[in-house]
This record gives sequence, C-alpha cells and structure tokens, in this order.
Amino acid sequence: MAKGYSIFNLVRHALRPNEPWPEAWAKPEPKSSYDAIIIGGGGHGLATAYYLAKNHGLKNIAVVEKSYIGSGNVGRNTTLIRSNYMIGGNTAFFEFSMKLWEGLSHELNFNVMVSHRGQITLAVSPGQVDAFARRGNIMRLNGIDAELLDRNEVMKELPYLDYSKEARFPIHGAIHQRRAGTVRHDAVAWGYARAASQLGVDIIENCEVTNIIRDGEKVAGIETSRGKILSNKVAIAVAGHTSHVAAMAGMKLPIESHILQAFVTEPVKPIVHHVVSWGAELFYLSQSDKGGMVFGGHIDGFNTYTQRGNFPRMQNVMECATTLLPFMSRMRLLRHWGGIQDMTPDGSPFICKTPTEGLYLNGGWCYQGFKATPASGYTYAHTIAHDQEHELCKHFSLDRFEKGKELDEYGLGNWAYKQ
Amino acid sequence: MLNALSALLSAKPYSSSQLTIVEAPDFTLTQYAGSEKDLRKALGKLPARVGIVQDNLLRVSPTQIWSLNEAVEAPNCFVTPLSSSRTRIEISGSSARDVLAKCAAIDFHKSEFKPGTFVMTGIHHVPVLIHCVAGEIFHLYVLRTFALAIWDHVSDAALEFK
Amino acid sequence: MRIPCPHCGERDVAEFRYGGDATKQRPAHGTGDLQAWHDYHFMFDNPKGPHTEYWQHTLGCRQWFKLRRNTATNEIEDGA
Amino acid sequence: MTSFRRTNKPSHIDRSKPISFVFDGKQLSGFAGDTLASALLANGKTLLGRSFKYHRPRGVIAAGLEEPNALFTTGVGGRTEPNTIGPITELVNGITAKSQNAWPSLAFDVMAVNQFLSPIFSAGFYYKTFMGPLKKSWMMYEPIIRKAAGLGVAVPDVDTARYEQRYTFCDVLVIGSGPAGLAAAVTAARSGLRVILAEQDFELGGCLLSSGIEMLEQWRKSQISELESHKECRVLKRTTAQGIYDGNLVVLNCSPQKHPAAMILEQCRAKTIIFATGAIERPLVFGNNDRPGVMLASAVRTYLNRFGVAPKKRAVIVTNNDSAYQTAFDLAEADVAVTVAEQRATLSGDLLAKAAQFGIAIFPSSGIANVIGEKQIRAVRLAGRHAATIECDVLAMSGGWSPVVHLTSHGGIKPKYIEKISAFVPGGFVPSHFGAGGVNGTFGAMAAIREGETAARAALELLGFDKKLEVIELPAMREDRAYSIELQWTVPADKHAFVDFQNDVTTKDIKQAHQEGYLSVEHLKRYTTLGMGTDQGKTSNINALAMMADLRGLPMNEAGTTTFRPPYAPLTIGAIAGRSVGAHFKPKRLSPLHDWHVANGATFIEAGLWMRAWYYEWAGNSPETAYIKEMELVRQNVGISDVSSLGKIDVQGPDAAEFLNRVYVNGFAKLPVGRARYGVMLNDDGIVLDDGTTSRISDTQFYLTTTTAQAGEVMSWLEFLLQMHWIDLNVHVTSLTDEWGGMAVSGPNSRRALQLAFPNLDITTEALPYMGVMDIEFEGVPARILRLSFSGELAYEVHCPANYTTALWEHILLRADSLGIKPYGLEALASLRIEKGHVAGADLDHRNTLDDLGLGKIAGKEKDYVGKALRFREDCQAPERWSLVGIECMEDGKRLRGGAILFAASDEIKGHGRGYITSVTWSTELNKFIALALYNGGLKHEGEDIICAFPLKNENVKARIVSPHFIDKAGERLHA
Ligand SMILES: Cc1cc2nc3c(=O)[nH]c(=O)nc-3n(C[C@H](O)[C@H](O)[C@H](O)COP(=O)(O)OP(=O)(O)OC[C@H]3O[C@@H](n4cnc5c(N)ncnc54)[C@H](O)[C@@H]3O)c2cc1C
Ligand SMILES: NC(=O)c1ccc[n+]([C@@H]2O[C@H](COP(=O)([O-])OP(=O)(O)OC[C@H]3O[C@@H](n4cnc5c(N)ncnc54)[C@H](O)[C@@H]3O)[C@@H](O)[C@H]2O)c1
Ligand SMILES: Cc1cc2nc3c(=O)[nH]c(=O)nc-3n(C[C@H](O)[C@H](O)[C@H](O)COP(=O)(O)O)c2cc1C
Ligand SMILES: [Zn+2]
Repeated sequence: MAKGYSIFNLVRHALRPNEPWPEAWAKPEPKSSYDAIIIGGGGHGLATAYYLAKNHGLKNIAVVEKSYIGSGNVGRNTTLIRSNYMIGGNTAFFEFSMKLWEGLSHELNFNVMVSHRGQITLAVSPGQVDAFARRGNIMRLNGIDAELLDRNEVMKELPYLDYSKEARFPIHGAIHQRRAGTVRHDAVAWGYARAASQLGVDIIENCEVTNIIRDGEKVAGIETSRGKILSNKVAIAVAGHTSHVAAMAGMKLPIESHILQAFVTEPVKPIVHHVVSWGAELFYLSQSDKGGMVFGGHIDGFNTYTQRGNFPRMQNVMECATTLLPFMSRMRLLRHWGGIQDMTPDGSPFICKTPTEGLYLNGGWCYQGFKATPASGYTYAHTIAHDQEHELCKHFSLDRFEKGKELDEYGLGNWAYKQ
Repeated sequence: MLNALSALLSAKPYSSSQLTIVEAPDFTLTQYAGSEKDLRKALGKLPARVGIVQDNLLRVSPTQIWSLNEAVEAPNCFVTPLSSSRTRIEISGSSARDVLAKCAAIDFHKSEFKPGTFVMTGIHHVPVLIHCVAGEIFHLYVLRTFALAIWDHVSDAALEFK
Repeated sequence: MRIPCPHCGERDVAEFRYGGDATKQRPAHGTGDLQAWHDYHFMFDNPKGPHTEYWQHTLGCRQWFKLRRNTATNEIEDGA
Repeated sequence: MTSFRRTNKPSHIDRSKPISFVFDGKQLSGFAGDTLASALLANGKTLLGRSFKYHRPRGVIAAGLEEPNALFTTGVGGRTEPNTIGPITELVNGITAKSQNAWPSLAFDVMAVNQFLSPIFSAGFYYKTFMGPLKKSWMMYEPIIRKAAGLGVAVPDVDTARYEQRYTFCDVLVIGSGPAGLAAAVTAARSGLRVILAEQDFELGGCLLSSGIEMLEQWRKSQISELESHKECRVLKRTTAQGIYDGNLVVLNCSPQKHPAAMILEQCRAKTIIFATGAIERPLVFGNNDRPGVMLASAVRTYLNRFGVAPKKRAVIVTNNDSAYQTAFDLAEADVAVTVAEQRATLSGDLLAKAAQFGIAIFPSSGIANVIGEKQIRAVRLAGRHAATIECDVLAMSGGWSPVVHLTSHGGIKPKYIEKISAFVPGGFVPSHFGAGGVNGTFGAMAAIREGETAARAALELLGFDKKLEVIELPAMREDRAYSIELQWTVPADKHAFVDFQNDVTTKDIKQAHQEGYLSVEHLKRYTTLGMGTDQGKTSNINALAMMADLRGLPMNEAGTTTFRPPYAPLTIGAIAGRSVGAHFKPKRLSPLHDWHVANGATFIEAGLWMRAWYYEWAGNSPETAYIKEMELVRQNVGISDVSSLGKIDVQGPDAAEFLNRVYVNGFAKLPVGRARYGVMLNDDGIVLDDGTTSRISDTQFYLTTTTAQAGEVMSWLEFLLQMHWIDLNVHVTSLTDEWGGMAVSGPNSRRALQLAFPNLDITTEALPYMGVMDIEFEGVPARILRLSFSGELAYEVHCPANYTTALWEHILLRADSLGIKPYGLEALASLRIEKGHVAGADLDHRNTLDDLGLGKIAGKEKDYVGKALRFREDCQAPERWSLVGIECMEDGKRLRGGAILFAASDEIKGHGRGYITSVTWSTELNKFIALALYNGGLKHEGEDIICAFPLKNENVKARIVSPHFIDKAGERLHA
C-alpha cells in the first residue's frame, strides 16, 4: 500500500529522495452541507469523525477547526493515560479507552507512541494508602491491573525521590498501574486526522464557528468564518470553549473555563522511567521520549480564556517538583504554557444529546480528557449516529446535578475552581 | 498566674550587626468589632482606614479594630481577646527592609511603607501582619501555630546579612 | 496578576481566594425551589470577556468583594 | 590543529588574572572576563559537542544565550548541571565542564552512525514505524530510542546550592544594557524615580562590548558611572528577564557573584517596562553549515573585540546584509585574511572602498556551496559564478537580524513582519510597555541611544513625572550607516543544510513537512521539532518559517511566528522554587503543646499542615501497637490528648443564633447558654461540609468548632455568607484556632482527674451535665470546660488561651498523676471514635449526604438551612445509597483493612461491590478488628454476613454488618 507508513516505505523514500510523501490529511474547501459536522479539531473531534466514518458508515462528515488541528488541549497536555477509576461507569469507560489505546497505532497506521511505562501515585499518609487501596481494589475487581507498593517497594522503583527523615510529607506507599503511561499527544490528532481523511472526512482548518443555526427545536447547521455550512447533525467537541460554543445554541452549562499550565525541562538522558504522581498536592511528571521532564499541577484557580499561566501556580509546581524529586532543582525549565479546560462541578465530563434535536455535546473533561480521547470519540460517534447515548457514556449526562448523581471520582467537592 | 509559654522556645536565635530578629512578647491584643459609631464611642478616634495605626489601634477591616492597649468596656461592640493568637517578632536594623522584601510581595521601600502603618500579607503562605513601628523597626504578628515556621523562614532569609 | 483589594490596595493574586461568578443571584434563604438552587449552584455563564466575580483577601483583611475582570485578557476592569 | 589564537589588542578580559578550568578532564586556562566558550576557543577547542539526533560534531556558533551547540555539563556532585550554555558562562576558577551527547568520547562518538541513517531519519520518522509486529511493540523500541535522546545527564545527587527569592517594585524596569538600555536607564534614573536595569550578561554594554570602538567604550563607561551615582537605581548584572506575567510581573533571574545563594529570583512589579533587548543574528543555510568553525559573523566579532580571540589566519564571510562588514574590517585589522561571499549583487560604495583599503576580496552574487572539514572547518566551496575553494579557519555568516521580541510577546501580542529589515518586530505594546533599539528593528548604536532616551521619557510621562531632564550626551561619532539586507530564502532541500542546529532540522525536513501538509508554522514546529531545543529556535525559527512561507507562497506576516513563551532562557527550577522546598515545602503548623510532646516522647504525623502527636513512647514504639495501650488507658482509666488543632471560631452578634441556625442543619436558635450541641453543615449542594460541636457562651456569643481539615474552608464560607449575602445579619466571626489550645481529658476517671486539678470547682453532673459548658478562671487565666466526648467515655475538653495551654496541661497531669493519667495520641483518638461510631476525616469525603452518615434525623424538619433544597434531589435520597455501618471481623487471625471492597456473602466477587471500608481499628473492648464502612442500603442489612475483598493482597475476609456504635449504645458512660 503506497499510502501506508512502514519501515519499508521509509527505506523506499530514503532511496528515492525525489518521490514525495503523500499529504497526511487533505485540505478541502468546505462544502455547503454535510451529513454531520463536528466542531473542534482536537483529539475528541477528530476521533469522533474517524469512528463515525469507520463504525457507522457516515461518508459525508466535516471537522471544523478554528485554528490548526491539535492547537487546543490535545496539543498541550501532559500526555498521561491511565484507567484507575473507581466510580461505576467511569471504570468501564476509561478501561475501554485504555484498550483502544493499546491497538491505536496499528489501527491508524500511525505510531502514536503508546508507552505503557506505568504510573506510580505516591501516598503520603496512612489514610491515603487506604484511599488508594480502595481504588486499586476496584480496579482489580474489574480486571484492571493495579498493585499496592509499600515504601520499600517504592524506593526500588523510584530511587531518586526524597526518602530523608526531613521530608515534609514522607512517602507511605503507592499505587502502581503498569499499563498506564503516556502517548505522543500531537500524533493523536494527526493520526486520527489522517485516518479520518482517508475515510473521506473533510478536515477544515482555520474555520471558526461563529453561530449555530437552529430551525425551531432542531439544529440546521453552522455559520463560520468561512461561510455557512448546513447539516442536521452538529456535534460540539471544543474542550475549553464549550460554554462559548454552546451559548451559540442558547445553552448554559455547568462549566467554568480554567487554565491549566504545563511545563517542560531541557532534555536529559533517561532518569525517570515511570509517570510519577503525588498525593501531597496535585503534581504529576514524566520524562518524554525526547528527554524533557513534562509535568504539571493544579489549575491556576480562576476562570480565564488566556492561554497563559500565572506565576504563583508555576512556582507551586516547581516547589512540588523539587520537593518530591530533589534532582529537579538543577534541571532547567525550557518552556511553559497553558491550556483552557472545562471544569465541571464534579470533575466529570458530558457526552450527551442536548435540548436541541441533532445537536450533541462533548465537553467538561477537566484534567482527564486526553486519556479519554479514543473512548470519547468512539462513544460520541455512536451517540451521534444513533441519536442515543452509548451504553458506556450514558452516565455523563447533563441532568446529573439536578438528579444528585454527581460523579465525583476524587471527592473534591463541588466548587469547580477549587479542584 | 499560670506560666505563659512562647511558641518560639526552640527557635534558633539570630543576630548580626545589621539586623536583629527577636521575639517581642508580652503584649495585649484585643479585637473590637462593631459599627463605626460604637467603635468610636468605645475606643476614641479610630484609624481612618485599613493599614493605619493610631494610638495603638490598628484597623484590620472596615468593622474590626485591633487594640494593643489594655482592654476596655465597649458597649454594643464585640470583643475578642487575641493575645495568645499571635506571636510578635521584631525585626530591626539597617537590613530589615531588605529581609522583609525577601519574604513578602509588598513594597517595603521607605517611601512606601512608613512608620505608623501596617500591611496584612502572606509570608510562606501564612497570613502575617507587619507593622512599621519606626524607620527600621518592624513588628510581625504571626499566627502562633505558624510562628516557628515563619521564624525559620525569615531568619533563613536573613542569612546573607550575617 | 495583581488584585485590587478595596481595603488594602493592590496585592498579589496569591493573597486571595477566588469565589466565582458574582452575578448569580443567590435564592433567598429558605427558598425550596430545587431548580433555582440548581441553577444558582451549578450553572455558569462563563463568558469570554468581562466577568464580575468574587474574591476574598484571605491573607489580608479577609474581606470578600466583587471585581470585574476580563477573562479574555485577565485585565482588571473595575474594582466593583 | 588550532584555528584560534589570542590577540594582544585591548579587550574586556583581564590578562593579569589567569583562571584555570577543566574541560573533558583536561586542565586549561583563560582570563577573568572570559566566558567558557571564549576560553575554549582561545585554547584551540572548536569541537565542543554532538548534535541531538545525528550526533554530528558541533562547535560554538554564537556569543550569547542563543547558542544551540556549545552546551556542557558543568559542576560536580550535587552541583552538576546539564546543558550549561558555554557562551554565557562566566569563567571562574575551578569550573569543570564536560561535553555532552557523545560516547565514548567527543572525537569518536558511536552514535554518529545515525548520520548515515539520516535519509531514513527524516521528519516524522517515528510516526511512520515501530508499530509492529505486536500491538504493544512500541514498548520494545522505546527504551532504546529514549537512550539515544536527551542531551546532558541529570545526576540524582541532592543539590547543595541555595536558591533565594526577592520581591521588588520599581517605577521603570529597563531590560537590556546595550546602547538603548543604557540610555533609557540613565534618563529614567535622572528623574530620581526607582529604576532597575537588568542585564543578562556579567558586563553592561550589550553590543557595545563587541564594537572595539574607543568612543563607544568611553560612552559606555560614563553611562555606567552615572548609573552608579543614582541612589534609586539598581543595576542588576547576570540577571535575565525571564518572563512577563499578568500585572506587569517580571521574573528576573540573577546568578549573583558574592552571595550565599547560587541564584536569586526576583519577582519584580514594574510600573513601566522598557524593552531594550537588542537583536540576534541569524545563520545562513547551506550544505554542512553546522561544521565547527562556522559561526555567526557578530559572534566572530565579539570573540575578537571583547575576548581577544581571533581566527588563526584566514576567514571567509558570507552575508546578505551590511552588518557582517564590521566583522570583516575588524578581522582584517587583526591580521586575518578575509574573503567575503556576498549574496547580494551590488554593494554600497563606502563598503567597497573600505574593503579595498583592507585588501578584502568580495565575491558578489555568491554564497557557500559546501563546507569542507568534519570536526573543524578547513575550507569552503563558493557557490555562484566564482566556484572557488577557499581555505579558512572560520566561516562567519550573517543572514540578517532578528529582534529579541520574545518578552514583548509573552502577554499575547503577536509580532509583525517588516519587509525593509526582513524581520519581525513587536506587534505593539500595552500602554506601560516601551521598546527601544534593536528590539524595534533599529540597528544602529546612535539611533538606539536616541530611542532609549525617548522610551524613558515616555515612561516617565506616563508615571506623571513632569520635570525637565537633561538630554543624554551622544558618543562623539558619525551617524549610523543605514542597514541594508536582501533575503534569499529559497534553499534547495539538502540533508546537510541545517536550519535548527540543536535539533538537527534540515531544509529537507522542512520541504518534507510541506509535502505532507504540516503547513502551519505550529505544525511545522511540532512535526520536525524545529525550535523546540534548549535555545528555543532563537537562531533558527525565522529562517525556517520564512522557507515555509516561501514554499506556500504566503507573505511572512500571514505565516506568522510560533508562540513565544517564557522562560526567555532555560531557567533553573530550583531558582523558581526558591526556599519553600524539601523540609520547608509547606510551613509546619504546631500545637501550643508541641514542645511538650517533643520532650515527652511523642512520634508525630502530618495532618494537613499540622504536625500532630501520633502516639507516645510510654505506650510503645510502633504505631501498630502503641495506640492499643493508649486506648486501654482511656477505656479503663483516664488519658489526656491534644485537640488544639480543631478549628475554633468566635461567633458574636445579636443575630449569632439566627446565623448558626441557618448554617447548621440542626437547630441552634434555642440552644441555652452554657450548653453545647453537635452540628452538621452542608454545602449549597446538600453534601456534608463539616461537623463539630458549638456551644453558647452568652445570648450573643457562640464558640464554634470545626474539624481540623475543614477549619479554613468553613471560616471562608461563613465570611462569604455574612459579607456577601446575609448583610442584614449583625454577626462577627473571628478565628480562634490560634488563640485557644485544647485538651481532651477522657476516661471513666476523667472527672476525678479534673477534680484533682480544680479542687474548688463543682463539676458534678448536676453542675456540668453531658454537653454542658462552663467558663472558669484558673490562676488568672480564663478557661472553658466542655463536657463532650469523642471517645464515648466520660470526658471533658478543657480549652484555654494558647500561651497557657502547656501550663494547664502540665497542671492536670501533675495533679492527676496519682490516677495514672497519661497522654494519648492521634491514632488512639481516631480509634476510640471508631468504636463509638463517630464519623471523621476518612469517612467524610465530600461525597456524603447527611443520610449517608446516618445523621439525617438531626436535620430540622421545619427549619431552613443551607443545602436543604438540593439535599432532597432524587438520587441523594435513593434507598440504595451507600450509608454508614459498622463491621466486625468474623475470621480469627485475619484483619480488616481500609479500602477493602464489600460484597454480600452470596455475591460474586467482582465489579464495584456494595460498599467499602473507610476506617479500621483493633477494638480493645471487643477484641477484634472493627471498621466503619459505607454500604449499599446501610443498616437495613444489620446482622448480615459480608465479604471484605482486598484483591491487592489477594485477601477475602468474612465480616458482619453491625451498628456503628460498637460500645455503650445507650450512652451510659457519657452521662455517668
Ligand atoms: C496543560 C494540560 C495538561 C493536561 N494533561 C492531561 C493528561 O495528562 N491526561 C489527560 O487525560 N488529560 C489531560 N488534559 C486534558 C486534555 O488535554 C483535554 O481534556 C482534552 O484534550 C480535551 O479534548 P480535545 O482534545 O478534543 O480538546 P482540544 O484539543 O482543545 O480541541 C478542541 C478544539 O476546538 C477548537 N475550537 C474551539 N472553539 C471553536 C470554534 N468556535 N470553532 C471551531 N473550532 C473551535 C479549538 O481550537 C480546539 O482545537 C490536560 C489539559 C491541559 C490544558
Ligand atoms: N550594525 C548593524 O547593522 C546591526 C544590525 C543589527 C543589530 N545591531 C546592534 O543592535 C544594537 C542595538 O542596541 P540595543 O541596545 O538595542 O541592543 P544590544 O544588543 O546592544 O543590547 C541588548 C542587551 O539586552 C540584553 N538582554 C536581552 N534579553 C535580555 C533579557 N531577557 N534579560 C536581560 N538582558 C537581556 C542582552 O544581553 C544585551 O546586552 C546596535 O547598537 C547594533 O550594534 C547592529
Ligand atoms: C508533552 C509535551 C512535550 C513538549 N516538549 C517540548 C519540548 O521539548 N520543547 C519545546 O520547545 N516545547 C515542548 N512542548 C511545548 C510546545 O512547544 C508548546 O508550548 C505547547 O504545545 C503549547 O503550544 P503553544 O506554546 O504554541 O501555545 C511540549 C509540549 C507537550 C504537550
Ligand atoms: Zn484586603
């Protein structure tokens, strides 16, 4: 297959330098109408288009992206994937996602570098060991791998942490999910885009949606910076901008947009071989294949659409880094950036229909949307194709707060900006 | 009378030629809360706004006055003794402003932070009231339970002036 | 970011606690209307642009106040 | 083979101060004023590192922090730092530097075979392979690929350096001390306002240091001495402005010389900022342009004039603009034979004349076809009409200049392209920002000085300064020559024509990215890793973006730049973190009894910020056993425990009762004076926020207590309601957590203990019944005795001002010593309450309703309280919700564990179970493990057998659901 990616094709191109590589995804002009339009060319939007075309046979689909694909959170997250969820519904959903990750490079014929390097979450009190044990037990009872490590076992896996007597929050143990890990973030956007494009999906970049056209109770299409596009299925997948786009259809949502920062250091030779996260404060770190430490912490704590962080949070994250991994003090920060993410009252997302017929909602992913990308795309595509929520995502409903069915996976309480 | 115990018994002492950091214990701190009228009736002339010290009265919020004077009757006001709640640390000397500038995000320049005023701010994430007593003398009112941590933090910042 | 406390003046954002949208009308105490409380507690306008919000000067005078900030630029427009 | 030498011309090094240093194990020497890079060059070291991907030999190309190649690992042990930038590292005695990314040695690097694979290693290589043969094959390849990546090595040794912080404020911050910055700083300083001048270099002067022109040097010195005379002007050398954040917060990072700290990070709040950050020269792109000895023309000039390091004999210069001729002339003057490959067809007469005067050969419409020599340049082949091969020691290139717009763009303003100078300049400034000199695309010293002064005057005007100021004196020099440049972006795809030196991105990669549709500058960057190295593309980005714009036929402005992000230069993480790390990560919060605990054998445990006494030596040496003895003491006799960490709030005002009646689910309006009541608060959403005991001191005063964990939260919440919503209520709340210390005296002998301590006090049940409160004065100190019990025994709490808590505690211990009273710690405290069925931290996890905790019945039916409406949402009332139960272990020799998942005896052990164990203890009364748990349907299932599954330890333990009140269900002990 001439279009395919493989070592043979790489060698062939090396030997015939003048033979051009094909375009990864086509750059069509928008048509006047589609069977389905997906707003947002992030991980979720592109995955949704791919599964719509592949699993549900829709042929005439557009993904409309205001900037370049992958310009949003899929291109700026800390790349962690895991399936350590304990609330009913979440467990199955995120494990399904993990299963899809496992076969994704093959499926897309694009190496998205799914690295099952394992995630070790460190407990800093006996109470936290119990809380982690609860999570790990649920995982095991649902066929998901998890191990409880005691302090000595943690020392063996992560010899570079602070185990001194002075440590402010001594490590009491940890939970380890070996199948957790990282995925090359940009490649997820590109891989899905390429595969979707090959299935005939139109990926339209630099096209900002400015209005959602409704015909009574039904959706009729969108207005964009490149003109009007009609469709009676419109699906929102715009991550941090969900409230903004939903408002175009008259919706108000249980979402606040907050900034989450991420940080990368200069590249060094491999020293951190896992994803390390901490129970003393929200903090997580892994070393990219390029050698940079990629890490992050809490949201800044006030809602904003500026994609840049403030210094106090940055300082707090550096304090965490140096306290937990003392060698980090001599590493140098190379770059830091921010992404706007939807925060919901319970920390869980929405994948559902809306009051407007034919308009669908995918948003509210908080800290966890990257790992969810394949399952989100898969179940959202199903929801759109059948006009009915997929079994795996039906708990991600909009009315759960009215009903008192919060999905508070971490017991963080109910003020989004405190999470 | 029972023995009063300092929160800084195990603090490492600090002193240098440019800087003295000591505990300034034995003070009375009483909070009076109430309406402007009632507060004035009980305490006399009040500091005009938050941040001003006048006759040992510190206005810490629109409705709350801290008094370093002996407690008085205050009809219609709500009195809360707070003498144990704060540990007072005195920082003085020619480097005092420089040390403070290493601890809190406040402009301690002499043209900005003048005797007779105070700021309430954070040191090491802990609320601290800093009173400029004289040009080079400052009183830090630190929550007692954090006093040792703040002492350590401030005297560590002062290492360079040793 | 610097936040103007109406009582203490402009201070570092780290001295404050953010309290969310201040335009929402809290239902009167004792209102049993579930929908009203739901909307008040869970729903947000979340605008991109001017936003009136609560802040508390937790490390300072401990007063809550309202502020207008532009969420598209983080510029403080008005210490309302 | 040395290709550089020291000249004896005047320069900025101090030849009287030799300095010795070590490079790759060899002892070398340089002078004070040198950088690591200049000293290495002077020692003839040109091969200094290996590139990231292909391990190509690399030398220094720049003289500033834009350097992509000459990165070293410096220091030893706990001070080892990877990726130190050679050209900005001040040479001081004893520096040890090692080259990076080469094994076994710099000259012979095994991984250099990657060079021969480079046709395969094209852009996007990894995305196209390593997918097979199995699903998880990447796990096989990744470790090998990871090893090849990364530059230096991070060693795990603990850092021995101090990193400090400072908060500063100023009226005018000037960033950069070139002609523009000096002029701006002097002008601003003359106002007497507070000025800071921040310069990354260890010398002030920027490009002036490299000019070799006496008049400029004199001007520089006079400005510096004037600055020193202004009292309110702080001049910070070795200080990089790293980022501009909201509210004009500028992060300045300083590596001071004479200071205990290795670095000081300054958070500077500037009222106005003048950017005088200059410009960075761009390389040109041609075959093998990465060979050691190929350098930026301005860098060659800097090494010559500032450091007295000259190419040995011959230099070739390749340029598309006029600025490189300064290098040419200065080299010629230093007896270097110079040839110029000029890309442009014509050149202005003055340059031609001067070149002729120096005997410099100029080849117009020319360029470089190839560079000869692998580990050091030996010659170049010219392109164009004169296809000559010219031997040389150095090739100095100039592709024009890129203004340092980075900082001006951190706030989100995109730079704009100016055709005339072929460069991006700031796209605009917010009102308090100003630019001057090179950053604005003004590339002459005289013009830069004038702009610096203008910018400072504008800043002063904005600040309201309206006095007259003297004009800055200009150097006695000719006006600047006009700058002229002609771009030729179109470059053939060449696998050895490097655009990004550090990340090994070539023109071929850019062409391929274009073919594959990675067109946006952001896609180009991410697909090829262009500009993502430690130098963040300071030299490479514009060249690459221009090539892509050219391939797409787009004007540069439309193609735009990638986003500039902080930090401006790689920033040591320890410096950002400062002193709040390690043991000082978070302040420790200590009870007023802390010193006593320390002196009396307590082991401590962290509880949030608090350090709490966990258990005491008298009871044993391990947390697993000591608490059992302490529990026995309380159950059988009397113990004393520190409860000072409880949140305590003074609630006063005529409406205090009404207020508490609103925030608690249960009634407080009618609580009599002198009585305490247990209360629970909800959030607006009906979920439990906190619980505690609150007592009424007078008609208008209450003493409210909260849990340790929620104290701050509750306080803010009460203030929020009072200040923003219920402003009609006249109530004042004040935290007393620090004012009052507290101790629990618990056990059947507790009354006797207190009677011994306070012989004159009547604390009989009649005088002080269960839930009674009594204010006393003891030896001149006010104290409050509350008869309440967490343990389930007869018990009291005694609170008093923190200054006296230890004295009172010691007094009770002394007087009741005859009873055998001893202290008990947090572990016993928490275990006693499990036996009594009191919920606490582990059971309250922000997810529980009142009913989940078995507390539904305390809520007032008629009264209104916060959270009432949403408490009754459908699912919050569902019968199958998990609610509080007690559990008894039914298997001898086995134990219950926190976090175990519960199943009915007949269930299949899988899925999510019917509940989980929240907290566990050994019960000294029942002689078995007991636990609190949340269970589907709760106490409806009392008496049923269940399985506690703990698959993490492959354990299933049989247990039984019982009432959570394991002891004294009737409450006789409490009321005794
Ligand atoms: C710093 C950071 C770190 C994170 N770390 C992790 C992690 O480690 N693990 C994890 O699981 N999750 C993580 N997340 C969360 C995760 O990245 C997001 O939840 C997820 O990427 C969101 O889905 P998406 O990929 O579809 O979003 P995006 O990539 O943001 O896609 C949304 C797209 O919609 C486009 N759009 C918006 N408005 C319009 C409009 N009007 N018209 C057209 N297009 C529009 C945007 O340009 C954007 O491209 C992190 C997030 C951030 C910010
Ligand atoms: N001759 C030419 O054709 C030509 C072309 C381009 C540039 N130039 C030079 O540009 C100069 C313009 O002068 P200028 O004053 O604008 O620039 P400059 O380069 O002389 O000075 C800029 C200074 O800013 C410092 N700096 C940059 N970023 C910093 C940061 N983030 N933190 C701290 N310091 C930082 C640099 O270290 C440098 O010392 C001219 O004098 C000229 O020599 C000349
Ligand atoms: C996992 C990950 C690793 C990254 N590694 C690097 C890196 O090595 N070098 C770099 O310059 N940027 C790196 N970045 C940051 C990007 O350059 C960029 O800042 C980020 O994707 C946000 O985009 P923006 O800065 O254009 O807004 C990384 C980003 C992510 C998400
Ligand atoms: Zn204030």
